[in-house]
Amino acid sequence: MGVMESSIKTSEAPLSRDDLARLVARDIAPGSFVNLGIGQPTLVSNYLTEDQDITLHTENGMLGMGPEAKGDEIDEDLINAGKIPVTELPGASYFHHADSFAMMRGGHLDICVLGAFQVSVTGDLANWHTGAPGAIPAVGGAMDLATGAKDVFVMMTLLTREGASKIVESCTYPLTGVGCVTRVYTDKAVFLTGPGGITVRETFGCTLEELQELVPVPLKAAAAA
Amino acid sequence: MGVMESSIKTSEAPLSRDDLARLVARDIAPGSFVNLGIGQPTLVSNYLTEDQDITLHTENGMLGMGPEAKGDEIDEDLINAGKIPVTELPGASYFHHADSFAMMRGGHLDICVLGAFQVSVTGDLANWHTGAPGAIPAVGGAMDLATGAKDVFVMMTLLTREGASKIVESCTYPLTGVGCVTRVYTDKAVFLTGPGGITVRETFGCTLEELQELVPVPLKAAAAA
Amino acid sequence: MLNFVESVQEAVSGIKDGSTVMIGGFGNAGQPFELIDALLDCGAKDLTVVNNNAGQGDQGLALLIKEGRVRKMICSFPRQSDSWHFDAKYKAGQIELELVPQGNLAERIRAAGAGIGGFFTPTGYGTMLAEGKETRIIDGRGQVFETPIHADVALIKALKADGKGNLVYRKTARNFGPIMAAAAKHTIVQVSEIVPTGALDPENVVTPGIYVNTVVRVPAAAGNTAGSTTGTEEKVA
Amino acid sequence: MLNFVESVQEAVSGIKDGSTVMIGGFGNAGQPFELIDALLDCGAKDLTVVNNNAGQGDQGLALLIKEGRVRKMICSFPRQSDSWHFDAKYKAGQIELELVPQGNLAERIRAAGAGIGGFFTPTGYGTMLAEGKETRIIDGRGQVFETPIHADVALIKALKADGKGNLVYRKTARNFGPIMAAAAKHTIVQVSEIVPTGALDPENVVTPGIYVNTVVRVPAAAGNTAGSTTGTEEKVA
Repeated sequence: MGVMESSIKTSEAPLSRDDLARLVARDIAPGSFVNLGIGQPTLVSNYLTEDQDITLHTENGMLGMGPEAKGDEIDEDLINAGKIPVTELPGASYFHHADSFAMMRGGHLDICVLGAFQVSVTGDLANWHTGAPGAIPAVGGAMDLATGAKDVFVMMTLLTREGASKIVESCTYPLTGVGCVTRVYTDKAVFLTGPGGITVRETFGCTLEELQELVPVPLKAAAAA
Repeated sequence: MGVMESSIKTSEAPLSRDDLARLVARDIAPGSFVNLGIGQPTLVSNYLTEDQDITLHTENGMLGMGPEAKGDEIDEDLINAGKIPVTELPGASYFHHADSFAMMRGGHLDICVLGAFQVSVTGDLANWHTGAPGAIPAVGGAMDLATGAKDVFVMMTLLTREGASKIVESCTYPLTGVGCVTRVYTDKAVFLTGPGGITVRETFGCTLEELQELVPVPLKAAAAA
Repeated sequence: MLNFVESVQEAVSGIKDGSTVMIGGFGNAGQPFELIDALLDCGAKDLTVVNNNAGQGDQGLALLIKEGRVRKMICSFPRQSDSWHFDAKYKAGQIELELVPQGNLAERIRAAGAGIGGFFTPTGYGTMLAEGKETRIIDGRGQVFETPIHADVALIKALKADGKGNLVYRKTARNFGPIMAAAAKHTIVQVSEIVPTGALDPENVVTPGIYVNTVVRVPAAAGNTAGSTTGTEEKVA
Repeated sequence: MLNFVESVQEAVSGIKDGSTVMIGGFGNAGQPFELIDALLDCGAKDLTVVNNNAGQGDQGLALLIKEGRVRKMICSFPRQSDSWHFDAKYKAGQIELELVPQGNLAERIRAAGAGIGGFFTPTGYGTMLAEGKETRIIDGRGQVFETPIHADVALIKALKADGKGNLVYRKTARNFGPIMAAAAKHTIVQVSEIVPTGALDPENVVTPGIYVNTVVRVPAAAGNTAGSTTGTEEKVA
């Protein structure tokens, strides 16, 4: 398992959840239409700037979603996919569920950001079901987002609580989508997936060699952008 | 080819186009959603009464279509499927083409009324194309209406200009739909089609025996309603 | 035929044992709670219910499930922090679950209303939710064949109806309402307000009255936003 | 990315030879005449055009066909009393025709925008328009497999756009606009009016700006209803 060293960017320390959210936000191209998954991905919205002019989609039927509603703003008819009350920005629109998912499935969203249990070297995603005996499966819109968005960004810690890598040769959890992930943002590194396998764009608080010790698939540095 | 005589209704003379339209209008159940095809079927709208509360659909994206627009009412953005300017009634709604045809194809229209070249004993309809060499085919919404409406009424003269019956054993013109016609209104008789073949509900200006002379398929009187 | 009725009890009185019932709503937005309560009261059983979730807390659909009226759930997200009634029935083997990705759920409901016999979609390809289903490669992508979901009855909530049964909704409470109205043989709608025919702009009608059979007015409860907004859908972080 | 441009010439300048171009409109309602004229002027050729008809009289699409720019028409109703340019090209074998029942045309366009790989429909079953197509019996009804129609470019007309590209239409001029906007890689819209972002009620937006790439304002000509209403679609009486 050889590591090709190169001059990729690194930082002093692993990224906090907020730092990671800030990084993802910075990487979203101006004018994009974006769906942020429930949980950690939702943090990204805190770091989007007005200049970026990002339009947020929520799969329960809205484009132009604003920040979480507070106090008097709370309206039970205006919630996001996580069922949290949100607000409406100027230029918003509402539509029914089939139109909303047609938007996702028809390839119109530029980016969706999702959490994950595992991502494989070929970009397979597992994020909906542990497959444990007795676990009640629930999928929501995860498969539609994973399959439909132009780019699928994953945000997760690199390691499980037990220290196992979530970047794997082949997913052991049930799949959400096949070959759909384009980037993986973790606390220790940003990975790019593509036809040439998985590459490392930058590392946080570790060298590529140290990262390779943690990840059971061959890593190489991404070609400079 | 035996004819079962019975006490079906008859009239003194064949029906005029307007009388036929009046008869079709009278047969439409109150509260129905109806699409009237281009040409002779359009006449039916002249004889619908307010009491009937019929809602007219036009496949270019409207429910609640009113009468033809005249003078100042003419608006180039408000036309019917025949591209004739029409008016809007209170309670109308507009929708796009996929929603409009979903309405037709999903079985939501109670009745459509269409013209025809031929109708077969099993309810096959031919009304869109002569199939003549060199003829440019054009189908519009005919197949969607024929296949989608709960009831398909045909309005036509019984005979071609050459005196051939348009009720046939099997259509020689290209089909619009298979087994879709439920009733045929002609100047000489009203025919019902169904699993038991074709039956005659009433005749106009002829007896069932005289009608049988004109039509090359075995006729019998419909069971009294 | 369109009917305006005086009570939710009357609205649901025709629902028979063994029916497939679609219920609108996503979270509390658009949930026809009063119609669901009436369905509980009317006693219909052996139901197949189509909803995005499988009930929450001790209200609405969760109670229908608790009382054993639901034979089968078709939904995308049954497991929530407060879906204890479904969880218990499921673990006891007393309820059948057809788990459907949310976009397939929406598209299959839409297909039923639009007269589509079935369609191919990339969603779910290569996953356990496509096991046993027909697949094919179209333009280089694996796709799964999905079939329409028809229903006997839809229970939905809208903001306003006019005299023709035309409906408008409010914000994200629109969600499944329009497609369920089209997919069911009989659509029952609870609205906050009934307005005269002609009062809705024809450009803005969302559900044309052709899809509506029974309308009942249920005034919006004042201040019922309290407790309605517990975020309970949990995904991986 | 959304662009507001100053002229119809600029709006269509990126259309390449060999493109598939969807053109909205049914009759004159919703026809983006000025965009079509600009397409004629820009010289793009070898086009596949998707429209309900195949041009009428001596204007718009009819002129594109006359000038030999259209290699293939995908439409439901090419033959009209004044479709002489199409008729001549067709009879001379100089244009290809894919004739599609109007509902299949609409549903196939919708399928492209919605990411559907194909669908089964009863429309056309047992007719010459289903010849050579896959069929199957579903729930006792014969059905035909139909595939999505994608496009490189859509040219459509709406009433108003806001700063986000959200669109509203007017009466039956809505027709193919919303589904073509979703089915094309690049959607170009001519509108009568551009309004500030926030001026359109989010409940009433028909085409969300996500489907719109280029907007150009073309003021509605005063009194251009004259001569626009010749009923020319002829079916059997």
